[in-house]
Amino acid sequence: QAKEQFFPVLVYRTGAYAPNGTPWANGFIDYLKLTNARGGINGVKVIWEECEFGYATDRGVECYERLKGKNGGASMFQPLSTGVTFALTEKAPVDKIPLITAGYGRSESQDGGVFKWNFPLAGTYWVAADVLIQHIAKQEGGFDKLKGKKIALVYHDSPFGKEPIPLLQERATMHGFQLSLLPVAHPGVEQKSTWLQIRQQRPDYVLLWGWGVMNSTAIKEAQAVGYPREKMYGVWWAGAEPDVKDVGAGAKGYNAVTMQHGAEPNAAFIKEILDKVHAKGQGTGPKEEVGQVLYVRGAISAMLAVEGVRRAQERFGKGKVMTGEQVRWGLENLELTQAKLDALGFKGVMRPISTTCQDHMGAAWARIHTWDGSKWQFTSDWYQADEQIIKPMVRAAADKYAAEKKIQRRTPQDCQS
Amino acid sequence: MAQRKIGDVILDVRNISLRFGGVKALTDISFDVREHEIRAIIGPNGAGKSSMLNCINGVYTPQEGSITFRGRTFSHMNSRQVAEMGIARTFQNLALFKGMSVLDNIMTGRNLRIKSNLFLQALRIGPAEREEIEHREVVERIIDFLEIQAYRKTPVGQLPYGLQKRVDLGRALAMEPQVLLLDEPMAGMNVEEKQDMCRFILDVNDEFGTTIVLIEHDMGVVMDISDRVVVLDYGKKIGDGPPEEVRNNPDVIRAYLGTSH
Amino acid sequence: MAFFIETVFGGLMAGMLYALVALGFVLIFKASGVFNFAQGAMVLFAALAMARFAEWYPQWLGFDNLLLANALAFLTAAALMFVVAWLIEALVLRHLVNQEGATLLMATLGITYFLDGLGQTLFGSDIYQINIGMPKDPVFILEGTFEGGILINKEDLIAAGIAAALVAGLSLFFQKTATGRALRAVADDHQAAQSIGIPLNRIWVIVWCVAGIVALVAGMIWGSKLGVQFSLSTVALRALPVIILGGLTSVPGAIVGGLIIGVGEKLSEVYLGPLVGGGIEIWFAYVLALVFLLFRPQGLFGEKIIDRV
Amino acid sequence: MTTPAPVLTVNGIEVIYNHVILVLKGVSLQLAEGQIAAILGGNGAGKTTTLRAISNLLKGERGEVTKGSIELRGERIENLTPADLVKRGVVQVMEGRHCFAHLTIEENLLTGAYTRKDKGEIAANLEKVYTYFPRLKTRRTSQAAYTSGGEQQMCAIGRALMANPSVVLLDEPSMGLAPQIVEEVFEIVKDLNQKEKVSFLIAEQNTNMALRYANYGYIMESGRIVMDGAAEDLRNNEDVKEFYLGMGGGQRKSFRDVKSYKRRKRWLA
Amino acid sequence: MFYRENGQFKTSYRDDQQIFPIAQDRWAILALVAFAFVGVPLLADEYLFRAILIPFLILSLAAIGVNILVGYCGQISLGSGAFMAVGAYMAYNAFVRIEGMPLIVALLIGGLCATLVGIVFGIPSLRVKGLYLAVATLAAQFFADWAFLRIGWFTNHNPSGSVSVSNLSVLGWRIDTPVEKYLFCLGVVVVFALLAKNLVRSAIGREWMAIRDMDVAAAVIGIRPVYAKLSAFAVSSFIVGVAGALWGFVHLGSWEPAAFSIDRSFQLLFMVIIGGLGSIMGSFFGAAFIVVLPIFLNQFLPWLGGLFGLSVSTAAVSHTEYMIFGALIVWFLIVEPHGLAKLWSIGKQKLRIWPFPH
Ligand SMILES: Nc1ncnc2c1ncn2[C@@H]1O[C@H](COP(=O)(O)OP(=O)(O)OP(=O)(O)O)[C@@H](O)[C@H]1O
Ligand SMILES: Nc1ncnc2c1ncn2[C@@H]1O[C@H](COP(=O)(O)OP(=O)(O)OP(=O)(O)O)[C@@H](O)[C@H]1O
Ligand SMILES: [Mg+2]
Ligand SMILES: [Mg+2]
Repeated sequence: QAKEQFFPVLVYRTGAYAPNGTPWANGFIDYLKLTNARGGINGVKVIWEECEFGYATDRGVECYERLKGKNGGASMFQPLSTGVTFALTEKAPVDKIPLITAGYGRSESQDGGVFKWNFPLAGTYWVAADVLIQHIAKQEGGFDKLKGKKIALVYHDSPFGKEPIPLLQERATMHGFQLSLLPVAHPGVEQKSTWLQIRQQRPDYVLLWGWGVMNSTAIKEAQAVGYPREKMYGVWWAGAEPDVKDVGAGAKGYNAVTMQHGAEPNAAFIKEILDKVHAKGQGTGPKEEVGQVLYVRGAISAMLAVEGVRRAQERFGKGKVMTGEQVRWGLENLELTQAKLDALGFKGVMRPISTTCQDHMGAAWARIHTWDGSKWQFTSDWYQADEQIIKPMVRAAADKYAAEKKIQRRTPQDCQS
Repeated sequence: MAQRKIGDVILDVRNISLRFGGVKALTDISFDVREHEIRAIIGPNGAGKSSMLNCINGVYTPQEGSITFRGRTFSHMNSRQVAEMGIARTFQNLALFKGMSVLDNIMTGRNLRIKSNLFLQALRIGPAEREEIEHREVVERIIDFLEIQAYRKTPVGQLPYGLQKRVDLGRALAMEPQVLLLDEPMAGMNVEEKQDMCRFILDVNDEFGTTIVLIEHDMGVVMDISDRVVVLDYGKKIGDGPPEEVRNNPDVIRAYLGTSH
Repeated sequence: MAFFIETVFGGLMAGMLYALVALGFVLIFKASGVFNFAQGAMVLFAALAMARFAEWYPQWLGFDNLLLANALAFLTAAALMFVVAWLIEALVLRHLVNQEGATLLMATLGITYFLDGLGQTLFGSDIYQINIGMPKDPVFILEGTFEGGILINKEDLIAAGIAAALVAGLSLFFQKTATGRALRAVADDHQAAQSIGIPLNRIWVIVWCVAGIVALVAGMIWGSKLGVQFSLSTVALRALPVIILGGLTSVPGAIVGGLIIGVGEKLSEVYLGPLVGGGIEIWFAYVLALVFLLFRPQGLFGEKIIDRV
Repeated sequence: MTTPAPVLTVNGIEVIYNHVILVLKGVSLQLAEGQIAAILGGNGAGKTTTLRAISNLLKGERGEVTKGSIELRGERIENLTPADLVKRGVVQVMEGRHCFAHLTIEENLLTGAYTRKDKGEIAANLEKVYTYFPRLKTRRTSQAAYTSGGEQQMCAIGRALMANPSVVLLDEPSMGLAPQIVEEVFEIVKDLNQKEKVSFLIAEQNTNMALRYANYGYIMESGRIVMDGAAEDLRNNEDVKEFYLGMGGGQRKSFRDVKSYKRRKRWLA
Repeated sequence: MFYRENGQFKTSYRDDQQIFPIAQDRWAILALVAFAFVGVPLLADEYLFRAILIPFLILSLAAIGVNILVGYCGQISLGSGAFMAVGAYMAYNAFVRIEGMPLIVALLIGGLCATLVGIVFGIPSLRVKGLYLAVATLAAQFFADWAFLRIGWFTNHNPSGSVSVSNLSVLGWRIDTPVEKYLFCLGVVVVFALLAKNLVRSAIGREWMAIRDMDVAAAVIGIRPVYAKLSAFAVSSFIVGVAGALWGFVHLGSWEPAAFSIDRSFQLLFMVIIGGLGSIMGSFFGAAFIVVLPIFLNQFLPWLGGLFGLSVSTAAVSHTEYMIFGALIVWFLIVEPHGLAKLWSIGKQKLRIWPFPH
């Protein structure tokens, strides 16, 4: 019997967020194809099935239920929406399936002591927010220069958009800048009054915590009220091609934080995908999209999952099919060193990631990239989020969750299992 | 046939005027209705007959005038009060509850008398169920009386026009009213059916002693069954009296009957 | 003060754009008594068609002229909307003559799903651009009087002009012509209208076609502002309080309603929003409409609700 | 007497509502050119259904003709739309008024002329309708919903006349009209019939009136034609006299004297 | 031939007033309920429970609530999502803020709060009608969306605005596994469906329908529009609120306001219209149609494609699913504008006169 590791893939290729969901899904699948082309995970072939959920939580849950038991059981899930992440956080421990929420989901789930099954690998919204403030401070010439500055947060009015608020508030009190909160209702096509307010308040910086069409709308409105795009910083999910593509030159100068990667047309693994997958006519999406921001993000998400399985095999038997529980261990003990990353073709794309029982995030690094009118360019160095700030916040939030749910913190023995 | 005793004035309409913008639907109308009598209102189209009933009913509020019912005087009544006092009516342009069955339509006529509250009705135990059955018995009697047994469960929307008229009457009867206002109950019926309808009206009048106010265009019917007739024309009263007298009133002949009658 | 003026102005402009979408609803409701849930989907469908054809024509025919491409795309999209109208009549409405409002509403919902699916199948689900050469950058006026001047958006101004022209034309059409009267008759009573020889089929095709063109214009303008993608269909929700406020059956009502809602919601968001945490404009628009309704249950210009026994 | 050619021929039609309710069970009738035919029958006999079948208005009621054929001057018309029929001169006045509630009386009348183009003719026709029904003229600017029942009935009839029809299907024209107006309506029918050769098919409950003006009559019961004949003959038929004219024994019976247990005449067992 | 009521004579009005006067129907329904309680737990798998049966049951309940308002009382509501949200969030607050709060009581509290909100937003119905009223209910919807995001108290000051519950139990019976959840929902739904059915066939139900069909005439026979409309709003939002609480507590476990967005409101309205306005049974049909059909299509289309050797992309499947779903809605409406329930009763009618066609 062929050995097959099953990867369910929740996608949204339709609906309001399809322009963003599609490239992510294509990158994810292409990387899985590449993995098989490379000979699988120590000989174990990867198989997958897509389930379209249109960014709707209940359909996402249905997909999860449908796929979780298929083909010998799901190795992991990537919920790909904050709403679904919340819902699955309740279900995954029961089903013993790990959740990877690379760069999204709930920030406190970094705390593996409480969130045993959640893996916000490579960064959370708090990391992103923290790095943004660091970058702005640097632009201004130091944290002390932030005093009295005005920063506006234009955010998607949903748990996704609200995630960074506690951290930004923390930073605001620390440095004495003024944070104004401007929510935008789903899906974000109506922002006129938001931007009128921005024109009135004239904040020094605008942080854009949007998703989907909200981002391009925001940039267009900024243009319409004459707010300089150079002073606008998007979140990880507001800094990809679909966000600026149809604004074109009008978006020139717009920045976004990106946890680790950006658009990576020259990365080795991208070349390999073009070579081993697309050249064989097996590419999932159009060729032009390969290497774009969201595509790369999908691919990295797939890579993290694959490496989780590989790591698990190291403990539970190379060349074997891993259960969800075993993959969870793998994800908890990831050790993606620079060398390993380079070997996988991610040289220059990202920094090492290593997780522990306590820390399910594994890295807290990010950079800023800027739209130059036709493509995304890195315009900053690496920043590391400030542990001093984030750690206590994570701890407090996780404790609150544990108390509500009557969950005991994991013991050191449990961490071994 | 039991001899009906026509009693005192039960409903007294005084100086009613009703206007809609520029349209004077009723101008200074007064008439009275005695207990147990059959009082007809006739008049050409648009004379204001239906509007008169609507005023009595509380559907329209007249600008001037008052209505006295059993000694209580109102300048405006609200529909609920009117119903509670025992005035029921039927409608010219069928106003049945289209989506409901015949049985349910007539049952709505009993709603005023239902005592049990929402919770008891939801649980449908004890008093609620007993009450439902009591009222159902009354309604079944009405259904028998009107000879519409076969259509009990049919949605009224599907019934032919004539039967709908009967259901409309049934619904009003279910209220066990003291005064029954009938707006052209026999329109769209042939002679045979009109006879049936007359029989129902007369029976109600005889057996329950219900006072009846009747609008009708069929002069045969009006002449035969009514005790007194009011004639309206362009919102004004042009005649009032026993059928024979009205029939010979030249104003009435000119305005309404035409020469052939 | 300058800011207040700016806000009011922004509201007026937004209001005109709502009015444009609202117009589509009103047309169909007025002419057939159907509350056309699919209006949003039609806006999206038309905009997608326009965006994609404008992209494809130069490729297919090998020319490079924005104006020509847009003109051709507009005509093609209009033709497509005509086909859609015709199909809707032949496949749906014709079979639902004389049915209740709820049923027809539900049918338009079916159409919504269908158009959403079809649009994305034919034209893709990515984000597309309509470039009709609208000026994007703001101008400032009265810079002498107010500090920073008053910001005016040329794009909005042009869009509002187009909307106003469209609405004016259509209201004339409805009030003055025999066809307009026939449309209102159809809305009152399908069967009676049929019985006196009003050809329901043709009337419906015409109306849906006009609504389709209105949707196309709305889609073109909104699309040029926002980019063409799925969320465009949600502008329909913003148009709802507008038609309710203006009156479901009134073309001028769509405009006035649009302006009131536009200004009302912007002012509320800007002045009240910060007090309660912001994001109130959507529900505020609905509450505003509701307040008006309490005084005039048929909307400002709607036909009186007939209530008679 | 030579009967003129039939304009309208109904051949054994069956009508089913809602796929299950069989209402007409093989109805055949004819309307001769330039004549007036009456369909009589009790409530629910199927008169309205017959007229709807002819004018193709059944679909909206979820009914369909499942058998038989309908011809207009020799042409099959089952598959035409109501609008096509109006163009061919066939107009129905629907039972229960059906005025356009939000339109004024005058607008109602004008929509009736939808199929016509000539402005002058339309205006003339409007005047004609107003002379037929002066009451309408006084109420011309009221919304139809706010006119009295009788006024609406006049409006519906007037509206049909605005189409300049050659065949009119009248469904209970007398319903709700004052006696004088009933007479007038029938006079108008006669007038149009004689002067303009308009043919009428009238479903009526007012048997007396109908038989007085019609040339030919059909009596319907439970979805079948149970009797037909020249109006004259029907008027003198004893059964018809008793049950439709209320003149059993040659004398009109008082409505007060109807017995409580009365056997009804049924042609069908 | 076998489906007939002949020979079944009703000797009392009580018999005639049963919910299912025909014996065959009665037995069939009893058997169905028994099967739902006993048979289904033995047969169905986890996926069926969690992804289909539980959502189906809860949404059926919500649809019953909406049907009372829209179908029976004729007041168009596009705010059902809001009432569900109120139910869910208030039940949540009762549950987490009061120590030892029993689940059932929390659900009922959720329902009662929804009732209050329902009545408040029902007040405009006294003046505003039809589609115009929809705007009042939409105001409720958008206001609720906003309030639950913006007002920290509702979410127990959870910064993200998302809340979750766990450790559900009723009288010591822990509700953990899908089967338990299913049985719990089933119990609630059966009870509420029965109560709702009782209401709609009682005096109050007749008042609602009377108001729906012709409000002026209803007033003339003594029905108070105020009472009838507001009681419909109250009962409807109570049921919808409980359904909302179940949706949050039992189905999702953790939720954000988006779970009760306007899409949910529309979805419920569609269920009611497709199922049949003014039919309790129809609410179930409608819920089944709207819940199950898309899922079915989503799985069936790739399978169908597979038969012909096509590998259909997810996006294409999804788009086709939209188109087929839309087309089916239209098709059903053309076949029977009064919804699946009516189709069902016509079917029964045909069966009754079978083998004769009419
Ligand atoms: N839309 C419908 N759906 C179902 N049954 C109908 C429908 N319309 C009419 N019927 C039934 O068809 C039969 C004939 O009705 P029709 O209206 O043709 O009678 P009619 O002779 O015109 O009676 P009336 O004198 O009362 O107008 C009646 O039994 C009626 O219940
Ligand atoms: N709500 C209203 N708004 C405006 N005008 C009205 C209204 N109700 C009635 N009218 C007008 O008042 C006049 C009297 O109408 P009403 O219905 O009382 O007449 P009627 O005597 O019942 O006539 P018919 O015998 O034709 O039924 C009519 O001219 C009618 O148009
Ligand atoms: Mg009248
Ligand atoms: Mg009839």
